[in-house]
Amino acid sequence: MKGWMWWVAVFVLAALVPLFGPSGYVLDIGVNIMIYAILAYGLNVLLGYTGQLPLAHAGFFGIGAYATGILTLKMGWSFWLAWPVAVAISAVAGLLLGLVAFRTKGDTFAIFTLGVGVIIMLVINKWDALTGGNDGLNGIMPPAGLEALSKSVGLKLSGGFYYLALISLALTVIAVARTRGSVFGRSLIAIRGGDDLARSAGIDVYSHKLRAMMLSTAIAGFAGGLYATSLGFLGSAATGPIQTFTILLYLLVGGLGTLAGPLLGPALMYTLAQNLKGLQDYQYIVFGPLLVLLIMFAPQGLVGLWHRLTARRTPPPAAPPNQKPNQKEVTSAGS
Amino acid sequence: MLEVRDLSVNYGHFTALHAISLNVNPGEIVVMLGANGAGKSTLFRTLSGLQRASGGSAVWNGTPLTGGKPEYNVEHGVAQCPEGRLLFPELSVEKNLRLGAFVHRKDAAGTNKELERVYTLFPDLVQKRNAPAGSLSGGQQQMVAIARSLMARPQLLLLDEPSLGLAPMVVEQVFAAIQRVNEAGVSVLLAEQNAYAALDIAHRGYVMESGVLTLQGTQQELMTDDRVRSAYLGV
Amino acid sequence: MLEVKGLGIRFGGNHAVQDVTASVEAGKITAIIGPNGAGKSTFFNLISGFYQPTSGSIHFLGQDITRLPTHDVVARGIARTFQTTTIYKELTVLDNAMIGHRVRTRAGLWDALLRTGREKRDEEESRVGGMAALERVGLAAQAGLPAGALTQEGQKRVGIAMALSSDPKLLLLDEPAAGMNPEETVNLMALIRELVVGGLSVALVEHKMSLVMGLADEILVMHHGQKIAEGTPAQVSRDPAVIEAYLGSHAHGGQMGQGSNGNAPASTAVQRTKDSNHA
Amino acid sequence: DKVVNIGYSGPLSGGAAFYGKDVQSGIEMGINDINKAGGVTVAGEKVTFKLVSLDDRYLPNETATNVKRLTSQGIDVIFVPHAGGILTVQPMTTRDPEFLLVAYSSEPKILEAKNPLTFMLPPRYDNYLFPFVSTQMKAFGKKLGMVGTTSAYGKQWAEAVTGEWKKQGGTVGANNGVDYGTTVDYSAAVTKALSEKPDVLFIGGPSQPTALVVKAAREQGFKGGFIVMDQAKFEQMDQVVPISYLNGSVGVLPTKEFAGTQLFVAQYQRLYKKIPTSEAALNYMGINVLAKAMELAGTTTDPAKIKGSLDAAAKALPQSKTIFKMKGVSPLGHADADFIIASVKDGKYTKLRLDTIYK
Amino acid sequence: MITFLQQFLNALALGGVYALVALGLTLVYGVMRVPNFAHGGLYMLGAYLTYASLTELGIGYVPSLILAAIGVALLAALMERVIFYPLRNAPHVSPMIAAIGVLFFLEAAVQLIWGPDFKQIPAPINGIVEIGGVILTWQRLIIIAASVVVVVALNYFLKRTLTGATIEAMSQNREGARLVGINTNRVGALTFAISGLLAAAAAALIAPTLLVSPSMGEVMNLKVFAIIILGGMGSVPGAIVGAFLLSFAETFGGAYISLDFADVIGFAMLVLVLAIRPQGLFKRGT
Ligand SMILES: Nc1ncnc2c1ncn2[C@@H]1O[C@H](COP(=O)(O)OP(=O)(O)OP(=O)(O)O)[C@@H](O)[C@H]1O
Ligand SMILES: Nc1ncnc2c1ncn2[C@@H]1O[C@H](COP(=O)(O)OP(=O)(O)OP(=O)(O)O)[C@@H](O)[C@H]1O
Ligand SMILES: [Mg+2]
Ligand SMILES: [Mg+2]
Repeated sequence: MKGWMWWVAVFVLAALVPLFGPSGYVLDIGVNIMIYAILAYGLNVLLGYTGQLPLAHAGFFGIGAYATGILTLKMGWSFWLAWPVAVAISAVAGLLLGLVAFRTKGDTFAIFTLGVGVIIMLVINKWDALTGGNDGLNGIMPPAGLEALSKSVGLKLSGGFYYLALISLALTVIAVARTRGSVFGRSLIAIRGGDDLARSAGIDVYSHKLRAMMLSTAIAGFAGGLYATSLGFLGSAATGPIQTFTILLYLLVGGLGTLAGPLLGPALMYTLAQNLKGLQDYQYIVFGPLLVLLIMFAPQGLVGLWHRLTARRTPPPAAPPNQKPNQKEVTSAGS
Repeated sequence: MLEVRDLSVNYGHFTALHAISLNVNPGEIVVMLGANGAGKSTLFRTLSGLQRASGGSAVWNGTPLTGGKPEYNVEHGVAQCPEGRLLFPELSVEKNLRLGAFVHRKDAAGTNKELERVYTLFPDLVQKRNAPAGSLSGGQQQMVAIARSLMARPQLLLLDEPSLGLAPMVVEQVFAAIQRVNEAGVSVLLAEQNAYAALDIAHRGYVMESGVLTLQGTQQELMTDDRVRSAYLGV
Repeated sequence: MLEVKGLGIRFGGNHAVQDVTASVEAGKITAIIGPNGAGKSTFFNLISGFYQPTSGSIHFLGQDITRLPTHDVVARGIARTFQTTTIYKELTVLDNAMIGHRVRTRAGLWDALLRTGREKRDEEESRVGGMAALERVGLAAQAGLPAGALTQEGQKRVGIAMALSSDPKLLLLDEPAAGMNPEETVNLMALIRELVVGGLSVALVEHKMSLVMGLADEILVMHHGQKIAEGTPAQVSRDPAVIEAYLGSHAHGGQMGQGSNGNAPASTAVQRTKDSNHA
Repeated sequence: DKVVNIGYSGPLSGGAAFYGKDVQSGIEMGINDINKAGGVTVAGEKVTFKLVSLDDRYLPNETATNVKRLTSQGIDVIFVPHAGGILTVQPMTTRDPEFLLVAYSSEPKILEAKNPLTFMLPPRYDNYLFPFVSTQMKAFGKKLGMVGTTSAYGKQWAEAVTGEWKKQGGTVGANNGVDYGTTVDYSAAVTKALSEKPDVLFIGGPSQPTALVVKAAREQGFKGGFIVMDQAKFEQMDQVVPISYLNGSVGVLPTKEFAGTQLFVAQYQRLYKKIPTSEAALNYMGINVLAKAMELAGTTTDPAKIKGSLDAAAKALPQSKTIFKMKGVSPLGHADADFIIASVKDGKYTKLRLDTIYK
Repeated sequence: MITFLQQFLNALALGGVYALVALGLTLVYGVMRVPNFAHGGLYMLGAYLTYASLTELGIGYVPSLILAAIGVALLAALMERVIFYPLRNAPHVSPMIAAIGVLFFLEAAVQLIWGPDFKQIPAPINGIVEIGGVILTWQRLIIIAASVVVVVALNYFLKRTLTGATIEAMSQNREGARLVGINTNRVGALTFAISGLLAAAAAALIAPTLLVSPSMGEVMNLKVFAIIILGGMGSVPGAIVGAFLLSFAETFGGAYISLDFADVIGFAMLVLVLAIRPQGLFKRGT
């Protein structure tokens, strides 16, 4: 099967799920996985393709979510207007961070953005007048018309949210796939291989990084808007470093720099975490080591594991033509 | 003496060395010629222990070298100046060199003496002694790499393309130094693209192609061999 | 085509390049030689915008490029390779070459997202440009292989292809023949000559005198960050300052430039019968 | 016999786990007591209970997911012990399927939402304001310093106590609230508050950090009194600092000091090896009221009917299950429990008489 | 003025706390380049082991500290062996996420064994020192002194001893280190052991001034990472300067700007410093 056919199959299957009348819980899990997947796609643009580790990702998720929440709740905007504006705000915020942060490289960049991530969370947490501070924002409404639309096709609101998330995810996958396969995307990959090399190849590293950052944070804000409307409540905890690390973990388990990884990782890990809840006090005793084992034995993530397994079934690749073994006997020189 | 018997090395499915056998006698300089990708570095890395062998043996004066433990090999007198230099880029040149004498850590006086020796060999390094090794020019780094392998005061010195990136005059000095080291009783195995210079100081040599040894002989024999002359001496 | 005036840079107290005034002429091969640490690579880094000079100016085709960022320098037509081979080992050979073509394309993020006509045109153009570069270095047949699977020499060629696919007017090569055996060096020389015939100008740093003497139209000699001589190979190899600082007994160029010196034991001296062939 | 599942979503791991566990222990102990006594009879059927707990790490979105999971398992009563989670899931109570939300948080917004299916357990904190303020102002003086926690609840408390203190004629210093959850060292905040030479300090957050604030203040030579917000429990604070440090404080009377709670306290200590707090006690009562309400309503599955019987159930709660006296449940679903405050004198807890009760 | 001095001492004591915890991390992150997010977990475990030795074994404070330090050191060495060593060639984020897995595990295990409630370790030396109206507890004095001693010792160890040089060498080029005869397995485990030792000792020293809980490491983690980046990776004096900078920013920012935003001020300073000096305050030397 060709790559894109897999994707069509996955999305068609996923679209069929609500028709079997699953419980609100199952749909909710689906929506959560998809929100995390969108976030992971955003992170993948920077980390997987461009090779930069931004640890403020959840902060931009928060900016998107709070922008949506504030615009709809306090300004009375329609969600359908607030959402794209929130995406734009996240992208601009990403640009502003990038302008400064990309002066640093490597670990310093990571920690720099971690600092910014903490600041974003703290500001959201402390700015009572705007964000509701510790109380959070409560009562964000579902998108106008979503409930009616869902009812008209015989679904509950949760089914409507599920489809909204599914469409959002599909858009994200298309956007990321297009970026990856483009002239621009190849330049990002070049930057991943090292700033200096990319520079010498004539790539404007700084501007490419900035644009990658904007795409990444726009996607995070996109996920944030979806989160705000589907949950109806916003608290600052979901915008901090712990959330960033959770997404990072999902992405790593799925497979860095791959197109399927950001979906597979959340799907597996979120479902796993839900199921481990039954273990109560033992859930992290199991989850922690499981995570370590996954990282150690599937270092390229699930996608890498899949490639390894499928590769094993095909015969080993023949040695490159210039390396034919030559079994001549050792002869003596000069004779 | 170094005895290599049927040594094979694989990288995954790819076999880089096909059961090669060779030896280096005490006090000899042996040169290993071969095109790019022939497997010279693989051989050197295996002898120094950085690379595990997948078959065969390599024994230095009764010490097996194929255990995949470079620290063990260097303890037993086998030091390597590796391809890619493998320096400690953020440590000073002098620290790099002193660490080269790690196996003689109990013998500070000997290390200091050796340090003086390598500084006279590479006077360029003297003024760079406190600079981070990574800030040096390519050739200067190569000098540090060679000097560091000498600091271990080995009995068997493995030099993987030591002349890489060195100015002609320095190359001469390096080869002269190799010869001096050798005259002091150290056996040397040398891989070189610079076949002329290498054959010049070598006693014997081998030619490697695609992971097998195709030719061996004394210095004179190799120098006059047509195949060697056309492929490696550019005649 | 390239003019450098009073160029200098210091790292802390170290004057790596100091007051260098020189020029590279169009359609020629200019070699830069000098002892290790003379400042040759740094000189290249200054020209290509990797380092910002602390003094002096650089003009290319009449325009001041002194403080331009690297990608702008490349866009103006100066491409380079590195002293140690640096390419994208995990990408295909063709991808490497196509990355080099980026500077000639304009498609950005929006084009990627909307799959605009420009995106499609630029992608096609990159492919054509990349393949053309691969053909020039003789790697067209290996286009689909991961670059890391190639030999050292092949990887060096990939690096050159990457530089070529940016359509440069001037190519800077830093020790292109390092680690190559004589046969391969000769092939490389042929390749460089072909490129020059095709209209490219080349500046290169190299320690292999056979290559330098056999290839260069002009030689520039650096020592302690300064230019100490320049001229044709014949002039330079007779220059006592150059002999003292760099060439040593190789004033006449070795067979492969790097024979052993006069200190070597007499028993081996007889082998150097061909030493002065190229001088 | 029928087994009815009761849901619980609270923090069982992470920084707030101790709190989530305290709440959980109260519900659990209540359920065990009911089951040991043979359960309750609902519509002629013997009913026992089972607690289904899910960790939400204090995150509202996790609470929402947990609640959906619990309701999809047919659970009709769910306990949630934090305001964020409660506010998030309140709109879900009346969506399909309906459930009764037992809210353990004194956040007034929970009542303001006028949600028909919420049962809020803790007393409203504004009851404490007047007696706390008047007692301390009389005993120590008219200047109040502020070092409360900066949680949502803490900030409301701080605002309310400021208002009350001023109303009674005192002056209030700058607010030096710090986050009791993340602060490593309270000295800086305390130093700043003490620089204004207050007579009384308002403090409070989780008990143990609160005790550290007391410690920092006493070590820096503070001799005045403390107003301790109701989230902090004296019985836990005196485990951390010498009780003498607490002299001159007013706060909530430790559960064990209530009359008639000895049985509960002894039993709890045997089971959980620690002192029961009002967290455990109120939730213990909550589950008992709930069971009684099911009995009275004759259903275990109709949240609206159960809610309707809560008031009667609270009034009918047997003495043996009563830790704090319950007067009933308001129409908005707020438990009207008696509360008793205490001051600490010479290392002893003294019950304070209350003159006015605010509702 | 007294208030100012008091705040100054508060900041000094807090800086000592940060410095002690940050030092172990500098070693593994700054020197070995392993972003060990489990460091906070080791610190937390150190506190619990101290607590357990004191209450359950009933031994004195100093023996408890030693016992905890040894226990955590062994665990850290084990961690290096089974997790970080196999991941040495993986991309940076892999060991980072693995470390977070370890942190999850440690927190859950500790909560399971000792429960989620706060624990308190009594201070070995009680009482306060008062100098001209300014007050400092003995425990805090000990912390400040200990941090200075540990810094000096660690710096000496890294810069002046051969073992120290081997740690740095190994972190920069593992193959190169093996080539000169360094047993990198042993050095790697040793480095982690030392960092674990420092984390546990820090915890034992600090715990009496605060509360012991399973999540106590999380708060510390971010701050100490910020500190060692602030100071410049791998620079031991940098780490201590970073620690005191952060504590002073938090304390005085809290005192003179807003306590509510004290944490923001600390991180804002980090961001500011890095924006101006991307390499941190102290460039890594030799
Ligand atoms: N780590 C590795 N993984 C896979 N293949 C490798 C690896 N290292 C080397 N090879 C392959 O093994 C073969 C021998 O390589 P080696 O480096 O030993 O050659 P060499 O003779 O030293 O060449 P050069 O002159 O370029 O240094 C080459 O084909 C190379 O591509
Ligand atoms: N980034 C840097 N920081 C500090 N010093 C540097 C830096 N780059 C180069 N140098 C110093 O500048 C001098 C010139 O180095 P450069 O690399 O230009 O030499 P080179 O002529 O290319 O030598 P080689 O032939 O050995 O490659 C050297 O002494 C080197 O140590
Ligand atoms: Mg090699
Ligand atoms: Mg150079």
